[in-house]
Amino acid sequence: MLDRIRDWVPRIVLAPSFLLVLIFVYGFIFYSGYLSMTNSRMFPSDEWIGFANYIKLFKLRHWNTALVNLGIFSFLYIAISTILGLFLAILLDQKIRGEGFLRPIYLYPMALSFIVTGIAWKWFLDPGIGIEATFHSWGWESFHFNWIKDSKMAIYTVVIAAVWQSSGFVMAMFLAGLRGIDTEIMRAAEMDGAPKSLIYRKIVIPMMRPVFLSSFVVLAHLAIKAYDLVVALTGGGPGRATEMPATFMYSYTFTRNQMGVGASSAIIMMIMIFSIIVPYLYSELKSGDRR
Amino acid sequence: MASLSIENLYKSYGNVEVLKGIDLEIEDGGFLVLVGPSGCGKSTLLNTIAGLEEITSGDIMIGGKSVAGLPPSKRDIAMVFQSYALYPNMTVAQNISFGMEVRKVEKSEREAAIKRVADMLQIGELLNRKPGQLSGGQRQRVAMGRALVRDPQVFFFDEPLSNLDAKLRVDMRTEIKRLHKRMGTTIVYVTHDQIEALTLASKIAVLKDGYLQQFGTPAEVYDDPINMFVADFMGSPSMNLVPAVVKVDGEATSVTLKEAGGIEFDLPVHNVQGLSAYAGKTIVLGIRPEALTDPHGADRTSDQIVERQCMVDVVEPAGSDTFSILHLGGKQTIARMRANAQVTAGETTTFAFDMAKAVFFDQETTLRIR
Amino acid sequence: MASLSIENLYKSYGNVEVLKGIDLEIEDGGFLVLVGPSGCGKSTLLNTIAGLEEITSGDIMIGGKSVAGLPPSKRDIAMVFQSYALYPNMTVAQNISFGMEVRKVEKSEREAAIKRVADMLQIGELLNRKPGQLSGGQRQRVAMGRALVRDPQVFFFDEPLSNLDAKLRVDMRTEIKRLHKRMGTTIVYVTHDQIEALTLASKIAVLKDGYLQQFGTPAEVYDDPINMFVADFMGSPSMNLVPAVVKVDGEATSVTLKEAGGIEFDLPVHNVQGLSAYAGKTIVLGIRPEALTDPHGADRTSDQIVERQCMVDVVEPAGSDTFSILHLGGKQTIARMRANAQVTAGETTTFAFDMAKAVFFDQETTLRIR
Amino acid sequence: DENVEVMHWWTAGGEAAALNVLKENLEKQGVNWKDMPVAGGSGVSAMTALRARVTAGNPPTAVQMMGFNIKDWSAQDVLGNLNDVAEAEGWDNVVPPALQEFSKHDGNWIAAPVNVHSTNWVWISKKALDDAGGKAPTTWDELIAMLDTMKANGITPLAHGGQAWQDGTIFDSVVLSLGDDFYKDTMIDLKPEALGGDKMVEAFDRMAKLRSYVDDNFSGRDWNLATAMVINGEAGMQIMGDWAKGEFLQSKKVPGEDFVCIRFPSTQGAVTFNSDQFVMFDVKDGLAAQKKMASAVMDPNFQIAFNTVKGSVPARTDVSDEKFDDCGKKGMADLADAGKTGRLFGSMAHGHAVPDGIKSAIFDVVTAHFNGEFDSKTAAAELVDAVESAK
Amino acid sequence: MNHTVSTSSTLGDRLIRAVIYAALILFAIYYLLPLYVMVVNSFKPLDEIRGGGMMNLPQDWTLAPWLSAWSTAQIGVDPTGLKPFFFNSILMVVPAVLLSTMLGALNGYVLTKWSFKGDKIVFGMLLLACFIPFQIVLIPMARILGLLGLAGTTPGLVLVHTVYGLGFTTLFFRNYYEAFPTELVRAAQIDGASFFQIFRRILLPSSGPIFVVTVIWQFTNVWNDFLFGASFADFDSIPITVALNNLVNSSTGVKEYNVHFAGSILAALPTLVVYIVSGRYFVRGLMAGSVKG
Ligand SMILES: Nc1ncnc2c1ncn2[C@@H]1O[C@H](COP(=O)(O)OP(=O)(O)OP(=O)(O)O)[C@@H](O)[C@H]1O
Ligand SMILES: Nc1ncnc2c1ncn2[C@@H]1O[C@H](COP(=O)(O)OP(=O)(O)OP(=O)(O)O)[C@@H](O)[C@H]1O
Ligand SMILES: [Mg+2]
Ligand SMILES: [Mg+2]
Repeated sequence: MLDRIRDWVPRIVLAPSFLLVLIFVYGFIFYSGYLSMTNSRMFPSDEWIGFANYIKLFKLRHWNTALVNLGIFSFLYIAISTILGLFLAILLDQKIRGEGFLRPIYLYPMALSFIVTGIAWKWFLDPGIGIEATFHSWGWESFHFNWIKDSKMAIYTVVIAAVWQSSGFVMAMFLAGLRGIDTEIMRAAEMDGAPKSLIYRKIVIPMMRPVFLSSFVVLAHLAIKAYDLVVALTGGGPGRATEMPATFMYSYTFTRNQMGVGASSAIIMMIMIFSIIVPYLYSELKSGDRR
Repeated sequence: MASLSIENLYKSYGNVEVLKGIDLEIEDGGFLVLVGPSGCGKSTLLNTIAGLEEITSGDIMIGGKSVAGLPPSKRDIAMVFQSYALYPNMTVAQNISFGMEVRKVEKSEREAAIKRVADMLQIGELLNRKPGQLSGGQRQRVAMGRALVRDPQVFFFDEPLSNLDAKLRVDMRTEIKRLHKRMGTTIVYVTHDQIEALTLASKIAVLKDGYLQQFGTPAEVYDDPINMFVADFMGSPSMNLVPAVVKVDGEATSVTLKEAGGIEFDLPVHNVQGLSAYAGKTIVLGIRPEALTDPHGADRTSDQIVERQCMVDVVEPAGSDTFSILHLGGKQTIARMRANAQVTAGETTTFAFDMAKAVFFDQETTLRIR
Repeated sequence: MASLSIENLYKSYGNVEVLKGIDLEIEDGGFLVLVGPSGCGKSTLLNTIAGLEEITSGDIMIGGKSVAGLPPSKRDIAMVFQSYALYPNMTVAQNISFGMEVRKVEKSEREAAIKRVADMLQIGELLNRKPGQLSGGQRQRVAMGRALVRDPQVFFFDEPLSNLDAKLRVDMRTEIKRLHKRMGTTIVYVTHDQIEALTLASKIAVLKDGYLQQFGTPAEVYDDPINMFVADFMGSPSMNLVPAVVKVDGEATSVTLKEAGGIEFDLPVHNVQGLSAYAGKTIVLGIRPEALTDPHGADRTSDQIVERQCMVDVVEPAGSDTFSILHLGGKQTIARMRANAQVTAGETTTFAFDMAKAVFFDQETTLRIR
Repeated sequence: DENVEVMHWWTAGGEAAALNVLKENLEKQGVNWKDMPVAGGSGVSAMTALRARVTAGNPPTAVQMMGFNIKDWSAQDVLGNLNDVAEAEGWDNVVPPALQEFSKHDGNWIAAPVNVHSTNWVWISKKALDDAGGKAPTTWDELIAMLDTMKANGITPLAHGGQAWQDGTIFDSVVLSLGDDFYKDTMIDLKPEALGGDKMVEAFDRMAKLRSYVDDNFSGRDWNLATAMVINGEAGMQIMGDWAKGEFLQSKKVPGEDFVCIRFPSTQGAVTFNSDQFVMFDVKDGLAAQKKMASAVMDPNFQIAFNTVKGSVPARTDVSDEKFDDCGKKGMADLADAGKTGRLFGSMAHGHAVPDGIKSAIFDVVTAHFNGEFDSKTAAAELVDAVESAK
Repeated sequence: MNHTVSTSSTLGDRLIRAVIYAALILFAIYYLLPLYVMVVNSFKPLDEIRGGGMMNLPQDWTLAPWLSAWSTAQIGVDPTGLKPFFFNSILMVVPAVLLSTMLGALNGYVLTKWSFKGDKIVFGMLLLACFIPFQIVLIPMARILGLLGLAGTTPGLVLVHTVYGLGFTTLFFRNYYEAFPTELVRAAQIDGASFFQIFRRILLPSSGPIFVVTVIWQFTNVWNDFLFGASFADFDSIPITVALNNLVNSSTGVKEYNVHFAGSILAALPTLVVYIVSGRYFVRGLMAGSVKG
């Protein structure tokens, strides 16, 4: 009998976490799915209206803007953060003298929340008081940088700030990956006569595949949660040019009292996220079968 | 193909001195094996010759020319790494041809070269696999292949067989020997396996703590060890090193041993002049397991076989041989007997000592007494 | 101390069958060695006996009692792991005493036990170090110490020596043998080193792909292999397996071999009745390297020594022996000769075949012909 | 010990200090003030937090709220009842009916109004005005003439921050300037024919015109930075609610000397307003404290103390204006007049004309148009759709 | 005859290194600029900021904004500064980080060393939880907190942060323990150690690097959270981010930018300290497991 219980200990240990997640994540997703089919406005309601919210949702211009923005933003954000992180990691890996000093500089933005840095970035990017004005006051009159005020370009300023925040973290992950590479492989390549650039391009970077995947998970997680960033930086503007699904969902659920539509946008967003993450997870867990 | 010579080489990491004045020279087409216990500096020496590590002082010459300041790619060498260091993301064929690609060799030429080494190493069917899909022995061959497509002045092997199991090891060893014979390229080879060292080398360098202990042919190192360290290190099972007392009786010199049973016996010694200076003192007698055997197994060509009775402590039949463990001079001593020699643990048996193969060392300096 | 028996054991991981009906039995105080190529299921078998893996079907009995369903800690066993598995954050002393601590043994008693094994293994000065500060051999001894403080029914060793260098390996092997003699505890020992298997075992089990190939004493397995796999696998260098044609001439049976130089010669065979059925057919002749030697080195007690001329391909002096590689029946064949045998690569020399030690296999079934 | 937990978004600077008067007042009566400030987005975060609190069954005692938010919450049946205090203190008589519209639900008092902001103000730099002729504009054409002159004088004529509610604030005034009825039909009654009509196209044309006087960097700018532009003389004027006055006063500017406040041209006599109220929730204990708080909010002394700081005017009309400055006095008078003449309208931009969902929908269109995504015709058409789908 | 050899001293190499250093320094500037803006302006009087020139050093250095932000600025009706909220945050962050980290460690331990049928699915589900947008959980979470009687309390916030941190902590520990030799666990099993003894005595002492990574990650996320803090905190459990937001985002009050910047830096100080102090171990920790696939 006691042995039986012992056999179950691992499962019992895992159970609380599993239950918590089951309720607080999957239960809530399910609940949102339910809400998205009801006529909920300010508070949840029981009135079943089928897919009406979804139909309404896709008729909303701003929802489409939000989806397009999410696409642009997450692609650029993930791509640039990854490339920049990798690039910095490679540079730092060249036996750099002040590495211990530079690393925290690259890394620290991850420690700040956008509530904190939002104002600084907003100022910094504002043509009237920020970098443009500063350059003007230094006599470089032709300098122009007013993306944050330009509906077409504003989304890219969100990218700039987001990349600023997390590329250092990605750098750390890649640096760890680079440090983990067997030095003999580098030596073998050196012996083959390959120049540094080729060694990285042909050998080192392909070996970083697991790091690419891990950083993708972290960045995707952050991209989805870009809410604070957008609110702090542009407030969704100019106009609604930087609307994102997260801000859209928030405003429909909490300020416009259209909880049903908000929930349906949440569900669409979850579907999009899961359709990217689940295949990754699957391959990850599958390859975990080696032993 | 080129000769290699190393002059008074020093190498430090920070203030840790790893190589302390190494002098070596290997002729064109020679096979130099570096041996020594773990951490003695073998890989470091190899890396400095290859140009992968900077040296602190001294000089390295390949083909008579100093290579000081040349990067590895300019030294015209090829290397097989201990961990193989295969590029995990490339196929076997790509691994082999990467160096040529870098050197912008024509595609057709590259393919011919790949085919040549693939045939030589019998890895033709593996060419499209990735290293992750290969067994240890196959990886080893690919790593060799990568070195062999080149036609360098010198080949370097850093413990290339240490990850293989015994059977594959023997096969690969023979393969390397044959390759060397065929291509005639100078080879520098690191190992801590004595058998490998002895079978492959034209010259062996024994290192310890960054000092060169002995440098010579395998036979010199095995039969004529310069000190106790070399004697003990080379050979497996290693040489028995037994304290004994020198007895000089006119012309005749002999050494007295104490056996486990409490019996003392003498062993006559010929042609070791140096011993007379130690009359009455304790020295160390070195005798290899194969020179201490059952009378039937003793070398019929030797003229110094002496038979003595000893107590057997443990018997280890090992298929091809039977090892008997006895106690001489208070030390555990191994005798290698024929597979079907009749010995029983705990009983006294007759052993044949081949004194022609015995060597003697000073207890203090550990140096050979000649 | 207890006997161990395994009955018709099956073990699958998912739908991969790893162990396929293993039957073994080792008497109280016996020394069972499991050998087999990498991935054949040795560790899996050990783990199932230890209770670290569940079995799919079959039964395991320790001391005559089934241990089905018992957790490892209740099976009263001790184990030394291949990688030592020392707890990196604990000192040597803590490593050794952890099991007792867990079992709430008194402090004084624990200390006495630590002292006892530390003395036995000569690791007294290491007790306060962490595993990271130990050399390979020292770690190995600590791992043994951890097992030895217990007084279990059975000891398990999973390739305990595979990470050591050759010299240390020989020492540790002897140490284990002596320990077993002293304590008399039943031991199950995994290795893929044949010498270890042959020297240590009272019984050897040869595994391949999850099947038990042969189970018997070291002598049986070495001299009387049941099939080509066992013949090839046991012994180092391994047995030469050479295609030969059977010739039956009335009472006299012989086998015909082709030599590299193109010469054919016959070798007479006695007392192998089964061969007559193969008259005119090709079978495989198995002859161990030590049974194929220079005439001076041949076993004087054997009555079936046959001398023949063969071409030597490669010569590998290996200190204690000299290996000659020749080609018989199109296969590379190794002969082990005395260290100072006079052979030269590329020349023809006389070899002594000890036909009393020769064995024969069916080419198709790979089974022994008796 | 009695407690009130108050949720509000007057979190920093003068307004929070002004609220402290209320706190101290209550503490004198033995009522503990538990402060629960949630700033951000004019109460958006606070409303979210409130939603969470109510859902958790843990509502605060009183919550700062505005306009239709109050109505939304009234409908949820989670509010308290202040009838006895209101009756005892005669609130019905001193609070303008347009405010009572929000403070009462089903005839019951549920909230205590703190202030009235009017939003159709224009703040002009005196210097810029003098440079442009010195006469404050009273009609659309005069406004345009003045803005043109300012432009010619090399300053930014109109200081503005491109945030939806600021765009909406201008829009309120522009619509109102096209007639009281038009404002009522479109912003309050949401009549589709008016929303999509020619007059609405004209309103959008006027927005576009105003847009042309705004500098390039307007988007995302906080309102106070826009005000600062007027204060610094970088810009000529700003269209903003009366809270902008606080910024002028903070910079030691004197009404009439350094800046002038006028009603948006063509809206003289009418007032669009918003009003902060403390809505009382249905709490199990602390009812007495809740009532004490309501009473304290309506205390004329508090109303004066608070509103002089805040720039707004008292929510009760029986308060003396002597402590108020020129603009304040004018505001109080305007409010009283508009109340009498029926020209007091809830501000759309500040949630006093339509529910938040519709307000946001209107913002969407106004902002899109202001940023040049629509022309005026399309904007008017879009407005009809947006309002319809948000209903 | 003896001469020192140095292989990396050619002109081309020097040039390349110069370019590398230049690039690294340029990026360092990019990363430091916003912080520079914040620091510089936090030392200026408000008038100087209004005057423009945000990149200029203060002409008139003042500590007043810092003192104000810390202890006297108006955060709601009380002029308390950020000080009391700082401690609220500490009270919330410490247990939340410890709990989620410990649970993550246990989960990682079970998932790698005690695998059972279906463990992959459990892990997959835990991992997917990293990607839930927090906006959708507010209302149902509020309801559940209410039912549990945790609404508006610090323990309630701890629960929320623990739940939504589990995915990442489990991921980190699983990847780390995957590389941890299973034989050690087996050895301990044979030594008779129980499930928890093995965890506590064998795995935990070797988990230093991954603890650093996990704690940094969790600490940062929890400390910086605003949404949950604003929604689920009560007047006596308001975390510092909400207070900071109250300071910075007041709607119609006068904006004291210098105080805002000082407050922002104060609010970020603990996370900054955590990064800088343990950043050294951070890369090492990542190396030790969490980034491998
Ligand atoms: N980068 C380094 N910094 C400091 N010491 C080093 C460095 N690399 C090697 N060493 C030290 O130099 C000594 C020689 O190392 P080396 O790798 O040459 O040994 P080895 O003979 O190849 O040993 P093994 O047989 O174990 O491979 C060792 O004591 C090692 O600790
Ligand atoms: N958890 C597992 N799941 C699936 N297959 C496994 C698992 N563990 C082992 N195997 C497979 O079972 C077979 C036997 O493995 P085992 O570890 O027993 O080999 P071994 O004989 O000990 O080899 P080695 O000498 O390399 O240690 C191998 O093919 C291995 O791939
Ligand atoms: Mg080495
Ligand atoms: Mg194994």
